[in-house]
Amino acid sequence: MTVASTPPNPPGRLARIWDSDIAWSFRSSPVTVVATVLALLLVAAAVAAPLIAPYDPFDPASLDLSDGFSRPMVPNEITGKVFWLGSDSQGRDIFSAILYGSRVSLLVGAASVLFSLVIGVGLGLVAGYVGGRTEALIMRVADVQLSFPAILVALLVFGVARGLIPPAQQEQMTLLVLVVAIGLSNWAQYARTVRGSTLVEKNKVYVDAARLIGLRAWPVMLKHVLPNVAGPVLVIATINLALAVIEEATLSFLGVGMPPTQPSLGTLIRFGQQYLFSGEWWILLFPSLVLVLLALSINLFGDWLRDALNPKLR
Amino acid sequence: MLAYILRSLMQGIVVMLAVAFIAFSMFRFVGDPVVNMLGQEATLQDRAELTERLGLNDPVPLQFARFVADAAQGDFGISYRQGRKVSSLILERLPATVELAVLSAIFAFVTGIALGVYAAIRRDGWIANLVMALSLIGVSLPTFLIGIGLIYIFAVELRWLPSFGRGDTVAVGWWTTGLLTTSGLKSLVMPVLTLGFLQLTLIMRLVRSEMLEVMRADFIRFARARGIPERRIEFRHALRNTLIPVITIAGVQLGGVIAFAIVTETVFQWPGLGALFVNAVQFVDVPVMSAYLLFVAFVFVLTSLLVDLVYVALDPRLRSGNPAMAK
Amino acid sequence: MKARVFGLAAALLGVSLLALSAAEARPLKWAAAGDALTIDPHGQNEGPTTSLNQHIYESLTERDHTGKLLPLLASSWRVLPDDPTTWEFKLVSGVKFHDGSPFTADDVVFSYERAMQPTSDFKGYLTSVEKVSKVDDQTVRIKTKGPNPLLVNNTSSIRIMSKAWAEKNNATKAQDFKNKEENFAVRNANGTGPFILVSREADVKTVMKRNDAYWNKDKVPLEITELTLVPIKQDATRVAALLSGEVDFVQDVPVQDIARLKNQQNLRVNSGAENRTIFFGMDVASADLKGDDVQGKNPFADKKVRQALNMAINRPAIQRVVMRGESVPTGVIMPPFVNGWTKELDSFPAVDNAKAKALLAEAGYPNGFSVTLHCPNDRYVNDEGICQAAVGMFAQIGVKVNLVSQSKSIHFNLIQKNPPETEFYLVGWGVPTYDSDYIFSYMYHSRTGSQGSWNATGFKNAEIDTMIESLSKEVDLPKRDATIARLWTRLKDATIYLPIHNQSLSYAMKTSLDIPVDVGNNPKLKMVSFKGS
Amino acid sequence: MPHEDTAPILSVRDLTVEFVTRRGTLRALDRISFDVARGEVLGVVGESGAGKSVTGSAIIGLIDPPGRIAGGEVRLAGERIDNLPPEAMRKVRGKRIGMIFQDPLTSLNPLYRISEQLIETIRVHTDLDAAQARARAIALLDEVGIPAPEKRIDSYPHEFSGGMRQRVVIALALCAEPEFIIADEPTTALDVSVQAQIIALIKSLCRERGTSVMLVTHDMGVIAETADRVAVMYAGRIAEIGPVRDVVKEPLHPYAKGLMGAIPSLEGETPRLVQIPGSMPRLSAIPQGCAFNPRCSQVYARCHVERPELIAVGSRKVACHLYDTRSKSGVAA
Repeated sequence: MTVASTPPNPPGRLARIWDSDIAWSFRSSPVTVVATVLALLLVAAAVAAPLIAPYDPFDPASLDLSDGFSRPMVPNEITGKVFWLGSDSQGRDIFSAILYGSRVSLLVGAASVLFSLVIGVGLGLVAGYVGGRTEALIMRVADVQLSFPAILVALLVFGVARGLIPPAQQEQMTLLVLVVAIGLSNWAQYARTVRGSTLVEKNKVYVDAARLIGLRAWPVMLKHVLPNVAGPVLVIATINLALAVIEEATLSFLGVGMPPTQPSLGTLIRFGQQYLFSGEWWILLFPSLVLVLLALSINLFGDWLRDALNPKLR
Repeated sequence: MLAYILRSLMQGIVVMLAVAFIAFSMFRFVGDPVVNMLGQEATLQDRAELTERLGLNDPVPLQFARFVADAAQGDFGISYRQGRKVSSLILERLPATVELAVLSAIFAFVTGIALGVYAAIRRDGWIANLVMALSLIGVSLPTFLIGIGLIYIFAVELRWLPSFGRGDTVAVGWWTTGLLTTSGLKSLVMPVLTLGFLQLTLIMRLVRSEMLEVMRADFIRFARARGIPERRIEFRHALRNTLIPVITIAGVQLGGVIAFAIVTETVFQWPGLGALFVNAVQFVDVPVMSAYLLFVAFVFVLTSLLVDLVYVALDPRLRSGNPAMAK
Repeated sequence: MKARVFGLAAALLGVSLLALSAAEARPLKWAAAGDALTIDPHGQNEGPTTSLNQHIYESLTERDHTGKLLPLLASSWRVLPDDPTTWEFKLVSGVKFHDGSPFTADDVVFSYERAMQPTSDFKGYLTSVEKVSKVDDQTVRIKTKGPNPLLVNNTSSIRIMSKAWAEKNNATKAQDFKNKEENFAVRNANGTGPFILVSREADVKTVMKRNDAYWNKDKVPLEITELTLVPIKQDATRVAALLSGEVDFVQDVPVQDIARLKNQQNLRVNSGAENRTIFFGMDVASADLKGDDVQGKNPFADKKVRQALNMAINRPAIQRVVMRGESVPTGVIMPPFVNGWTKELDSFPAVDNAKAKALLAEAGYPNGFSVTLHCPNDRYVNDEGICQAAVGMFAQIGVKVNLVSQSKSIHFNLIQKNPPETEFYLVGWGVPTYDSDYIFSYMYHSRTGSQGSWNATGFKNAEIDTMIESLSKEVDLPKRDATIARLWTRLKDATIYLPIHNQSLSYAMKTSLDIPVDVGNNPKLKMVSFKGS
Repeated sequence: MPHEDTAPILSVRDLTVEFVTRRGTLRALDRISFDVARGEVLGVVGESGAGKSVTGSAIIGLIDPPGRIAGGEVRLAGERIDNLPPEAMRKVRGKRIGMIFQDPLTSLNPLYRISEQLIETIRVHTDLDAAQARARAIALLDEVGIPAPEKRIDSYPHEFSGGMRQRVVIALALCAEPEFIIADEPTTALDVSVQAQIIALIKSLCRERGTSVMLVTHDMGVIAETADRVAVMYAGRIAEIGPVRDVVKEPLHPYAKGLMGAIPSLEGETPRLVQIPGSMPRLSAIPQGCAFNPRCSQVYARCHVERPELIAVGSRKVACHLYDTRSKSGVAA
């Protein structure tokens, strides 16, 4: 029998994407749609922070201590200024700080994910292709790395960096150090996935064939391996993005994250946590809420992506 | 099988050495213990003297060799800060962390497996979906926020549970336990929940997806085709196969429990190794820091060995001596 | 009738017995942000360590909560009329150590010698001491290298331990890190103090019980039967512990929580000034700064720049917002309790950004410059907040400051290294001797020998050094005070440091207690008496 | 209508299986009907995707969602089983209908001993105690040709070769003495050398017990040697069904003709080696009328309009308008 839903005209590219299985599974999951929209909104707001934010919280000259501890939506007793989500101990607008803070958090998250992705995919390819001792070594290191808790690895990397970088440059380097610290603690999953896929491809006839006719097998394999691992790697990367954002927050909570003059969400929470009992709830609540929402929406998206790309689970 | 276990052991030793090197080198070059030991009022001459006495002027390889040799004998030196043997400090703090970590792990495992199995079996039920949604929130909540939230609710507002510490402990030999007193048990509740929550959600999600995967396996279909009751299929055939990959990852997660204990112990002022480590970092107490790192590595080696043994117990393919056949 | 009287008497007896037993069990749980580093009485010269140890070990003298010097184990003292370099102390008789052995002059001689050993952290108090000797069981003489009119001020910091006990337990040396063995005195204690050590787990808790045989018990209330010190590092957790009733007394109350704690019916908050000033230090000596954007020049070397920065700091705003009123803005790096303090010195310039900018322009920095500021984040009250606020204020006059805030262990390391690894830093300084000399020799004297070890500014002035050194030898107190005044006038004008404020302290406790704030932040819990009941 | 012993053990009528997807409902089985007599071996052939395995799964009630039986009925010894409640159906499975899967490597739970899996199955369906069940299991292993069964019974699956494992699978399928066995490509995953043994084993065991077999395979050779009757499936429909000798020798349906061309003949005389152009349509794009029409060399107008029903032609039935004697003009029957 014929299925009636076949469109009468050959569909355009967009329409084809819209009609694909993935897009359909996306459309039919309202939670995923909401989460994705939320994640995109948060990301967009973070990226466009300088355009949206009423203040620049990173510019110390713009801060007026007298604005400190303004309640949300209530004019400050001294300066009369109104802050939507209140202000913190430095008179920093919480709303702007959150925008800029999520920008920092996302930047650290995305960059560290990219960092671990490049390392992980590279090492995975090498391990799978070269084999032998190199493979054993890489995979063993990956095992150890996986079992060494990310927070501890990040703390160690951070500590080493602190020791190596001259104090004068530390502030500028903090972001980079965070990226490396978090990135180094998450590469092993990529390596494992890519290695598995490489092993499968390596034994396929075309690799031998390419070798026989004198082609370098590498590029050929890359062309086959990369599309195969793109799905799982994307899933790991998405979930790791949420993880990296949380990790950055935890490091900041432990006091080794972003400097207070360029607060990330985690740094904001660390500040806010001091005011848990003192009544300035907005300093803790709003950044925490945004952090959780950000991580949650990315996680929801990643969760859906994993199921969608794994047809067996559908 | 013996070769298999021996190989794990060898790998463990290599890992320990590598970590020893990291522990040694990073703390050798990060921070200056001399200033912290001598306090604010020390003179320059005092500092030079102490540096010499601690051997901090010796060649680095010599310092490392000395470090490994001492560590192998359980001698991590004297804590700069407390003036006590690091080994006895670690032993003193060990029970608190072990009780916390083991209870959290048990809590995470039991609850995680139960919820994961439930979510897999009733995969379309609303409770299962709710549990899955909550688990995602759990993954998205930083540990320290959970701890702070629990303290606020249960210690400050409701005053049901103590906000910090271990409560009263009972000494059993050199071990101190909080499991035998009411206040000790009450003190455990929030830290265990905080520490176990993330692991719980991870294990639960893992169990669910592994179980769904296993439930599609041919042997499950064959068991169904033989008329084996569904309950039996789920709990006898599917669960055991599910648990094999779960145990690998869960074994790895135990390391995570130890590490997140740093955060949990900090929030709840729990007198364990994590708090000892954080305090040591504060004071650049090198011997304590390196001993802690080695301790974490040791826990890793131990758990992977345990995981290997559990594997052998669970998977007959390994027992017959050909580990290559098990995937 | 007789029977009734007897009955009444029995009832009265019963009531008083009840009262007695109620009085018997009066435990007090005391929470602080940090733990004592050791209970060796000469191991660490550090605030929290002293706070604990003073309850177990006692000194010849003590300071009350206002900083006033009072006799303790010494009933009286004098400088020998014929020898200005020798002090004589008369000891109280009938004092016993916790193990029951009597306290004698031998213990004092032993303890001072122990405190003067290289491994002791208290030798800095006794650098002028040449010899300590026993005259008789109740008399001790301390001979100094030159006349030291203020030696007695230092005696309140040197705690006395039992000679026999230390010798028996091989603890004759103060804490020694080279030693591979633990020092017995690190975990055990035997003093003459009001409390006896029961058990100690570092960073967890230290339990003490009342010394019922305390020699001075008629003069102090000594109502606490069991004293437990629990260090709780996290601010929120510490406050939560008090709110939930798990501890009775919190020594380090975060300023932001004072208001809420004050509003609690069952809690009391006492506030007062601490003997500690918070200030910024700058590298005024180097030819060029590494952390700035100015090539070949050190902006801090120019006094106009330092004055401009000093003028940009809005001290009242820091007091009001960052410290929530829990501080007193100051213009000198010296709390008011210290000998040498005057109101004039304490004055600070009003905020004047226009003038500050003009000064910068005059110095050749019309567009400002950028530097790196190092700040601790776990040492002083809202230290990081102060730095952040200052960064904003400096930015107003065009000085861009990169802030690096880190744990005190790393931070102090930067300051103490030689040469220092920081060019701009926040530090706080308390003056346990209550004399300006302590500040001069640590903060202004050039880094030579045992002097100037906390002077990371590179400030070096031979004339000033000589004046500072003269202080410890000057017997004529008015003359000495004049030197101090001259020194301060010159140093304040030099603007080597940028003073911010004197820190205030708040103690929170259950309403049944009323513990006054101790200027040295070493609360004396033997003075506690329970109200009501 | 009462059923006697001569009635078919399995009777399938208009069985329709649908998969609900977002692109609409796909019909994996479209009104198929056939009977299996007692003691008979029915071969089911067709390309992959033709619906062979779905038929087996539908009969035993193991269609996984989103698939479902959308119509028709399945009767086992006259009793309708397609609408039984799950628990009742479970008791039918293994006890009355056995099933053998394709891959013996994955059909056995790797973590349990053979004995555990056998005894478990026996005890689920009988009242035997553990010792009796074990004795029976050993006897069964002996029957399926496992040497030294009392020793090997406590082995784990990985300790057997593929062929031996399939024997264990057969033992498992037979251990409650079912009346009907569905063998779903039982030899595909095996070495060529053991394929014949396994087929012979299935055949002999079933003959001894009078068990009927539905043998699903895409291997016409196996069918030719083993089956009594054969059903040729195409795109979820039965194209032709009849005695194996007739269908193989002289297939009627154009598709069957093409399929039979693929059988290597032992006699060496291979008159037709017909290559069928094109490939089987996807379930989502089955043409109207006869599903085979795009590939059929003898297609005509009616084939595009009307679906051919199975019609009796001699000893067999065929679904092709070419054999509709009543009308070739496109008038519906």
